Amino acid sequence: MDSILRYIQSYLDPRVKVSPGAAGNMFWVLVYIMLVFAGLSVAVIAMNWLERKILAHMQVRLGPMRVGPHGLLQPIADAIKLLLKEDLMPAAADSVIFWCAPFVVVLAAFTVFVVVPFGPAHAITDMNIGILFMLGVSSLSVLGIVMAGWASNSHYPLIGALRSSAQMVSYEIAMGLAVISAVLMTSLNTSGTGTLSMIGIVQAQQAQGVWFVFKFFPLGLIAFFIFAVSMVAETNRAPFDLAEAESELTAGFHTEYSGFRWSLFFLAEYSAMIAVSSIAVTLWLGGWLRPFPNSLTGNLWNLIFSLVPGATFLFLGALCFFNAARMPKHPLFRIQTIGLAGFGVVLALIGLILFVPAVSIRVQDIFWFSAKVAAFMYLYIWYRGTFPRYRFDQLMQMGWKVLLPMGLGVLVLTATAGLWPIIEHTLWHP
Amino acid sequence: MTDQTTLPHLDLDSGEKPFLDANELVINMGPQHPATHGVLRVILRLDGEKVLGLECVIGYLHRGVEKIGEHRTYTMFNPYVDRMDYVAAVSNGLGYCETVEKLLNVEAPPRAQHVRVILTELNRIASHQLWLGTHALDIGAITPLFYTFRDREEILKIYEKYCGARLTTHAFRIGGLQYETYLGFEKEVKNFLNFFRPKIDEYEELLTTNRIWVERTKNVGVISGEDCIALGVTGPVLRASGVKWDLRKAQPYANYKNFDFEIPTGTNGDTYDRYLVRMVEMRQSVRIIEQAVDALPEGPIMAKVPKVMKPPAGEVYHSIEAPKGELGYFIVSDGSTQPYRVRVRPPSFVNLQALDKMCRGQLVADVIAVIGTLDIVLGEVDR
Amino acid sequence: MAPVATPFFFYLFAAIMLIGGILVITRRNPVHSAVALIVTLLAQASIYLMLYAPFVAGVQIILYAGGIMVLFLFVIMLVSIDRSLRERQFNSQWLIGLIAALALGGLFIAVYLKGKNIFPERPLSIMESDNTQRVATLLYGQYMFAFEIASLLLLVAIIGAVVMAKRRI
Amino acid sequence: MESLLHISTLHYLVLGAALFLLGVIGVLTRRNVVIVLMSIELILNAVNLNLVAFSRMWGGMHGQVFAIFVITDAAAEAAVGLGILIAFFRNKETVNVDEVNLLKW
Repeated sequence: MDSILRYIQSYLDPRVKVSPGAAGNMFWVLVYIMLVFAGLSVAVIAMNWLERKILAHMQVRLGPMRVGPHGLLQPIADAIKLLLKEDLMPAAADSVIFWCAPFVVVLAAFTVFVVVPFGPAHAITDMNIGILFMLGVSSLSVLGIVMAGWASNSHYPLIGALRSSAQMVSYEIAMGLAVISAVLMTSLNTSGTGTLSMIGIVQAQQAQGVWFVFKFFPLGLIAFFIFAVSMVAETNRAPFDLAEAESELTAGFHTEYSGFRWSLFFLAEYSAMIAVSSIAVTLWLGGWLRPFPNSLTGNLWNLIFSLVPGATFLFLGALCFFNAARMPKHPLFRIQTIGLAGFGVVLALIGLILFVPAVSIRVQDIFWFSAKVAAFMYLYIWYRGTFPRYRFDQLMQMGWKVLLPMGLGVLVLTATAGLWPIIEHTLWHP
Repeated sequence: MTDQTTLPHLDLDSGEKPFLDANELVINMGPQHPATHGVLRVILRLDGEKVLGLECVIGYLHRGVEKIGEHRTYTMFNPYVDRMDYVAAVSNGLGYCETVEKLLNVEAPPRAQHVRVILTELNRIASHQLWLGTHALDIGAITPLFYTFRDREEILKIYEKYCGARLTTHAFRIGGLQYETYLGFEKEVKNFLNFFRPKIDEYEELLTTNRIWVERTKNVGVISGEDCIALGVTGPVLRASGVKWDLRKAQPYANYKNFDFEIPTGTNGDTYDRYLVRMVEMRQSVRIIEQAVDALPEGPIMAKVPKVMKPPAGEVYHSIEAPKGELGYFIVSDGSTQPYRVRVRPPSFVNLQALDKMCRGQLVADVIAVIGTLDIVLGEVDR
Repeated sequence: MAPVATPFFFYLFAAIMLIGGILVITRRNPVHSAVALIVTLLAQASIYLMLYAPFVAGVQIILYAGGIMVLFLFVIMLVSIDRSLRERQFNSQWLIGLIAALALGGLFIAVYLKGKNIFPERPLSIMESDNTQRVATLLYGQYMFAFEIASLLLLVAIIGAVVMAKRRI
Repeated sequence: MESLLHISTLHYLVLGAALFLLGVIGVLTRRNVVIVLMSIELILNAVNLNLVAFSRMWGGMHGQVFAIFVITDAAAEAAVGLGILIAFFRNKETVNVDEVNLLKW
């Protein structure tokens, strides 16, 4: 019993600076898996609510307002509705594959998070092939989409599946090229080769003192741009949501799905969005690093930046209180007001806990990482509110004729820029 | 009989081409499809994603409006015409009232004419707003829809205040107006104009220079001016193809000749030009309304019209420029209280004929865009 | 990190691979075969991980499961399979083929029984942590020429596939 | 029992051989070209498994590098094979391997 406790506590030692997977601590690996997946589910639920609210406010409407204060409980109501719905399967569908497809998509979207580094010690594990693993596993979701479209045995899903898989396969190439140019940058300032490990990539940015998006300006920025475009295409979101173009193909590959299995597709779509955003954050935006980790150093700056997470939550809590105070003073609104105020209290409490130095030190990496990912999530919503939809041939043209050559060019130029000292040396001193 | 009822299936042994090499794939779009604006059914013949040709199947919303007209008195039929193009009900009413007035040989008094112009032009704006919202939604931009509906609401409020109805207004009567304008009508209309002018810029900001929007609409659904005339296409579609033909100028009715406005025309005849033409038309409508409100004369609102209308036997055709194109009424009178025959020339129905011509050789996604840009209302197509 | 419970995972993945392989060659519907093959490939990627070859495992997932198998599924969907479902699944010389294959199997068994001792189990310290780097060094160093030839091969394959599959060039 | 629980190179080789056999059986007995191509993939994978196992046995990286080359080959083979299959299907409307017995038509 004692040894078990010691085994558990050994990882909590602040001197441990590696992920539980790398430390070989199975207990904490399991804990982290559960934490990550629970956090992911909460994030998807929150994203659902935020998307509807933000999109609504962009479009001069209110969005969900009825279920809970400001519609806060709407996603939960939706989830319950989906779970209670009848699970239909078309008579002519291929039952085994129809049954498997949503699980394949969800598995692919969730497994990716095994290597996502929320902090130097906050990843389930650190893999030597981290980024390759992420790209590979997320590309498996194409299989699920193709299976779903084919197994439905219906025209619209099949066309939708063919469209979306063609789209995902083609944009994967541009995406891969952009990723490689970022991986190339990790090999600079080191004696040997670079690294594919997600944690290693962030550490390389820390060591080089610059986020890769600003490295070799504007090369890093262009690579980041290529990735940012193709990650939207990769997740089949607006303006590249042709596979689900409601005005053309009703709902694309999941037209025949309903209830629980449809909600799995939904879950997978949103967690895939979070996954690709975390790749972008890790590769170009310095992962868990706080802003200016190298230039604004010293105890004072450390203290100021360690206060940001708590302050953010306090601010959110205050926002809740403000809105609770603005609620109509009518007995019918009493429960809603109390609920909103209670939500504010919870947020404020989290904020206060985050002010505790011991907690703040351990958690601020996660905060910065999540904040950066959240910015990407906001971008996704913003795109959806602003852009019309591309046509299929224009989409393919953009992938193959614009992003792919750009990616190749950036790759070559990055390599050249990285080797420039050597090239220069040979040029002037042959 | 048995041969008729079996479904056609892909019989590989009889030498029929299989899916992969099939030159044609027939897809049925509608009548229940989010993008066909009501109950239009389009049978598409496709080669992969390319449209080889298409056929429209209409009649799902047929209510026999013309036939009903033969069994109602002239006054009683007036509200029915509102139900044809329910998006531009006021224009329909104007056309009908003017036609019967022509038959009766009466003319509405100037004040009535001015109010008619104001309400009809407001209606043109409302119709174009609805078109813009749904068209953009079809192409994938969801936000303009909410913007246009927000602003269209203000127009509907004016209607509601004027005649109690928002959509199918029945605003005009044969010989003039039923109601005098309400107190503060001019002010409210002017307020709306001031409110609305920057809103057009807002719509344009979202779309006009949006790269994706331009790529999706430029050179899509191109139709030449000659083809338009040959097919009888009218309205903004015709003008976008470069033909300067607007009945408000060509055969001025009401008192449009007193107002100063321009007719926008396009050059390419593609979806983008049609979009631009309609945007300018909204601005021109604002201009017309402004002049009409400023010059709103005092006086009676109803001409001398007999209680029981018995127009002299004969026939009359009169057309106006509805938001969607030339809206014509052909009425044959046999001297009784009911028309012998009412025939409507609806712009949507005639414009819809151009769909096949505009879509050939384009992609499936373009068909959606072209249906949107034609601005059809199925209530009017099927009547 | 040392692998845990090696025998358990080995037998698990081996069983998945073999069952998947059997399904590949026995299913009537090619889509089912393809799905079984994907399962086999993924199990094999796990086996690579157990063999301290994470880079090969990653390539296996990204290329085989994510690339080649998607191609297979695409083609299966394009060629209508309705007819082939109703047909005989095995060709006329299936018996001879089976006997020949089993003879080959017998040969394998004989070889492995006899030569058991030439495959020693040497506990080697291949570090997992720099596997990718070492593969890269070899690939871009010693095997540079082979690497270039492989890229040429891929180019030829791309052009060949396009020429074959396009209806009108 | 001890030899079963102690996973040595031989275990991987036997697994590879079994996979190879399955592939050979598939190639030799199936009619459907798609499944024949998939069986070839099985064979290539069996080879890869052996290569990686040997690489582990000798402690070098050459086997793994070779496995990567084999995967490249497999991709090229699948692309060309499926291209031929589509051309074939378009002309003969069949995917059966034993109907490809004409040199021209």
